[in-house]
Amino acid sequence: MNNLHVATPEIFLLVAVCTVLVVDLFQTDKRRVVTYWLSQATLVITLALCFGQLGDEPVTAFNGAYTMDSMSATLKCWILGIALLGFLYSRDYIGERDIQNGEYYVLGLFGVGGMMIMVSANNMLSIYLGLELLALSLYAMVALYRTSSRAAEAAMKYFVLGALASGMLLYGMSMVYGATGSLDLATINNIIASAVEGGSDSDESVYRSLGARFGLTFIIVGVAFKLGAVPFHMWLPDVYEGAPTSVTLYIATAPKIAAFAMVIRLLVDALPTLHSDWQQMLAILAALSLIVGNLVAIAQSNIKRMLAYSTISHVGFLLLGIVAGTAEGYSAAMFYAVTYAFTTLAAFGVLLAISANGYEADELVSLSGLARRKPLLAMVMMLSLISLAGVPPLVGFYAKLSVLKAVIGADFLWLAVVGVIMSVIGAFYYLRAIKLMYFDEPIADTVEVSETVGTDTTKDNEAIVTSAPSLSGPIAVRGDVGLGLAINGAAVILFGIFPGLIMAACIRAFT
Amino acid sequence: MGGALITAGRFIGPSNPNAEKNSPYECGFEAFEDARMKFDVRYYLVAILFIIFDLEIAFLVPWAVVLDSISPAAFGAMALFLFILVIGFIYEWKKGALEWE
Amino acid sequence: MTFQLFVFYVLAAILVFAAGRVITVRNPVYAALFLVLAFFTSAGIWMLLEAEFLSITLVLVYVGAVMVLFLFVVMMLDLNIAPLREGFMQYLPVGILVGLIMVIEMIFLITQRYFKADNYPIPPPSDAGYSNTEALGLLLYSEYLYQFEIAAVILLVAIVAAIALTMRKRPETRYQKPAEQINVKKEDRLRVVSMNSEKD
Amino acid sequence: MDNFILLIVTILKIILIIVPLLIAVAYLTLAERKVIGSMQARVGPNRVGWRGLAQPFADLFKLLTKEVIVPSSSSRFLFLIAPVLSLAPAFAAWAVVPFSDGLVLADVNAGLLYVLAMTSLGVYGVIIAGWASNSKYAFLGAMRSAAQIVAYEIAMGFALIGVLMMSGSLNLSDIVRAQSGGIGHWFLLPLFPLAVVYFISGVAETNRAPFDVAEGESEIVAGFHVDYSGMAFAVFFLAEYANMIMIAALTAIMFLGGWLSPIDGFGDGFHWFLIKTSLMLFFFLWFRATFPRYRYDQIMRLGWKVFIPVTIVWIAVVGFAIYFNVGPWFQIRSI
Repeated sequence: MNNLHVATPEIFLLVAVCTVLVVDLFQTDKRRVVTYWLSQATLVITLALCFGQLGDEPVTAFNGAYTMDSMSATLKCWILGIALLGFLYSRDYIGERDIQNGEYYVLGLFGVGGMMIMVSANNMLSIYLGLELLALSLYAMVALYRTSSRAAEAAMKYFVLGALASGMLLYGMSMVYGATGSLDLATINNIIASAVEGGSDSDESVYRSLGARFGLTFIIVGVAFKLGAVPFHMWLPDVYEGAPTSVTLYIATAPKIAAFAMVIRLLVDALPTLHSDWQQMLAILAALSLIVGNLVAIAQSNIKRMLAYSTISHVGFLLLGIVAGTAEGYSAAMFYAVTYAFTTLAAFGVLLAISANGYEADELVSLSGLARRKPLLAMVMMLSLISLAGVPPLVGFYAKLSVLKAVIGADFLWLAVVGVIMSVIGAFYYLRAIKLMYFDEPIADTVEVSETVGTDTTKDNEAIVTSAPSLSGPIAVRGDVGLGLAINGAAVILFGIFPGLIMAACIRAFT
Repeated sequence: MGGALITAGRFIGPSNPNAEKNSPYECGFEAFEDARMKFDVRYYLVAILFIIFDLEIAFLVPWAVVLDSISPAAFGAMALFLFILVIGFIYEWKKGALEWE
Repeated sequence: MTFQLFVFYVLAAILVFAAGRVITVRNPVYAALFLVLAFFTSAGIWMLLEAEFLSITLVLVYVGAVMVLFLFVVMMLDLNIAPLREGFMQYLPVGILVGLIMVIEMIFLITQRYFKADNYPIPPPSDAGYSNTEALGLLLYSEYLYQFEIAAVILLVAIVAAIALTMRKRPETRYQKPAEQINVKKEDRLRVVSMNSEKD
Repeated sequence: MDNFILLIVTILKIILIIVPLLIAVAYLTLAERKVIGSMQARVGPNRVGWRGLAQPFADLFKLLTKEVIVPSSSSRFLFLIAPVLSLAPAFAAWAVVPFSDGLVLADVNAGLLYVLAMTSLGVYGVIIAGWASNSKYAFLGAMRSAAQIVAYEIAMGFALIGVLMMSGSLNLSDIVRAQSGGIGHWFLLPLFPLAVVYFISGVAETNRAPFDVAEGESEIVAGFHVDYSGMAFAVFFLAEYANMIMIAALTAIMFLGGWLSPIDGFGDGFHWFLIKTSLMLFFFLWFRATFPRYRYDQIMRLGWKVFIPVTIVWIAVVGFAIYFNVGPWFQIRSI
């Protein structure tokens, strides 16, 4: 077994998760303090290991099933960092609720493992298994909030549609495998390239390129499901809304990076020869996602649903970079995925901070007067939303700019126009939320009881009824959470002003 | 063959059905509800765990067959595989998934 | 028509019939049982392809384990399927349309010369000593070690998830501890008191 | 035409296995009553025929002439098919059993897996019978029995993995051949824990005493059998005994060297297989006479918490021993 050492981060993570799992079993503390700190330590050490790999020469291991290249090393660092902050933000939220804390962290770590496997997969089978590992952890995490019937419903929807998407993806992969006889991405690329060159001269090459195209279609459908691109987006708003907010945070951030890597591995590494085929399909998906995501988001009153539709629209943007089909496009899309993930992380982090004391902040009105209740939270939320809307000088602006530039460079002017118009429309709902925070009065407690608790809390949220938190008073935020949020918000500004810090790595990944 | 036996039994044996005889056995009571009832979730859990262990066996079979011609890495891989699943087993045990009252 | 071909067609016919019944039959228990039949016949077809390990594993894992879980679920949940069927009828026209399009596409493709079965020579039957299981083992435990380990992790996640989602601690249930019961000593339970014998 | 002849020959062979098997089942019932009788200082059946030797046939005719009652609220087809489903795998597994060197219906490579798969199908007859009767007791019994079968099947599977590691082949004849060289080379010695686990799991799989809670008369009035009568019941009965013989035969093959003589090369042949199988069957009967019935939680505990850990540990031990050429394991495998 050569090159085993390049997989050190994964191996360490696996060993550490097993340790955490066993240690957790012997704990009596309901909040699982030890589990939490062990999980965080695991993430930090794995992050350090991945960080050490930055800039190393690309290597493959495990008979080519695993690759460590510039893209995988960079993306892993981001995934781990985001998961780290995500756990930090979630800690109080899940501690207060009837969620099994130990399992939450363990499954979260397993999900991180799945993402890392996806990111550095160099083989169809590794991609699929990594995806399944991630997905399985996510389904379970959504359902962990066992006393909430909404969470159970969301988990069910997520599971059924996710399984369908996995099935599609696997079907497509098996077709490609049938056409090429290989699971290795580079080999698939070579075989298809020669088959396409062979044209219609021999039956074999026609059969190969045709089979691969068939497979490609299914792969695109599967990938679109996982990304949540229109028209395969139906699960996304329901899951975002129904899942406990901490899990929504988890789903909405790091897995998007992993999904981006999956798209790159499947389409760019394995099937670049069929570029013209998938370009068309992705262009349609991107345009539809941009339109539907932004328009429907306006009509939402639930903030988690709003962010779900916002995700859909951002997936549209992300796809623009891939549609471009150039190295600049891919780097732009990578930049987009990473920055989107940590910007959304900040937004959900604020929601989790407001949600403390048993209150479930998932309606837009719960943001009212936030600036007066806790200026830090309002500030971070504002930065995040403005960045998502694409206002300079924040990071979201540069991300949008670079994908648009790439897509124009590839002669898809109409797509760029759709993108611009839609982001202008989209700015409306982000600004509405900001107005609520800065210009509206905090909702009075009595109103809150009748409006949010009365309508929104179904039979499942006993915690809310018992503690009845104040919704107009100041919000207490733990020191470490506040610090995390401040760093997160600062990153949104910092990388907006100096996008080159991330962009350099993204460009290096595709040269 | 079993089918033949039952058919034979039905032909040869007497057949005089009546309602009392044909109702399900209920210790002399009238059946007061449908027998299809909700069951303890534990039975599902047993079935799920069974699937997982069955898969484990399915993985062990090809390994055991080629045991003398595999590389040390493959041997170590199976050791790791079993180790991971033993952790799962410990988890089950500690969580009380194997307890029956 | 060779014997193999005949067997194949018989199995294929049963498979198609069973698969069809899975989605048309009213009672979910019957549907699950037809699914069992479908698995069984596909195992037979795989056997014809000399894939004996996969074929038997299909029976062992799917018929022997997965379908048992399915049966547990459908038997115990006592589903009321009438409303489900209404929805089914509602979407039936769309479903038929999509299915029809797919069938036409398939026919279009399969009748193309590229996909004709004649293009592919029948692989020679492997010699008697050849073991499918062995070949699979050699490949799985050399080339696909990494994937194999991921599979182990996925199984571990499945265990954790299944238990975390279904187990409920019920403090009111009383467990017996067999180990303690076995380890009881005579002294724990029995007290020998010496008494003076009494005489009437 | 060749195929046709082959088909006829195969059918003849199948009949040649099944008929003696049926006779064996018939006399096993008699043997059971006699053995248990003598253990309890009774005589057992002795009226029909010479010393009761015709008793099984009398039983058969009695069951044959009784009515097969189909409960009105049952699922008629499933109710009738269930006994057949429990019988079929019990017989099908015999296809790969080698009675003697070369004396086997289908000398397939994946014999051991096939046996494992067939054993796992036995649970269907039970589940379907329990559900189709639409009776509480039957359903309860069926579910209990299914959960129990399932738990012990894992232990059995692991135990067979040990055998597989020793023999390096899935072919049952090869497994027997790997044990040649006298009693010291049988797998019973190096795989002793697995052999014990396998056999006891086999007893639990067949729902025999002391693991017969599923048909515990005192609790749930015979479980899934409750609504069966006449021939339908007889077929269940047949399946149970055929399974017993199957388990006994497999234990003989896997751990006791099948047709091989205990002394190397001294009169190998079918008779040894027969003797070993009978010995194992005697154990079945002995258990029933000796042990009181286990409680259900004890059964599940034994299956999950004792047998599975034991087998996993022993597989690890055997694996290391074979791979690193330690102890007796290496010598056996190299033969």
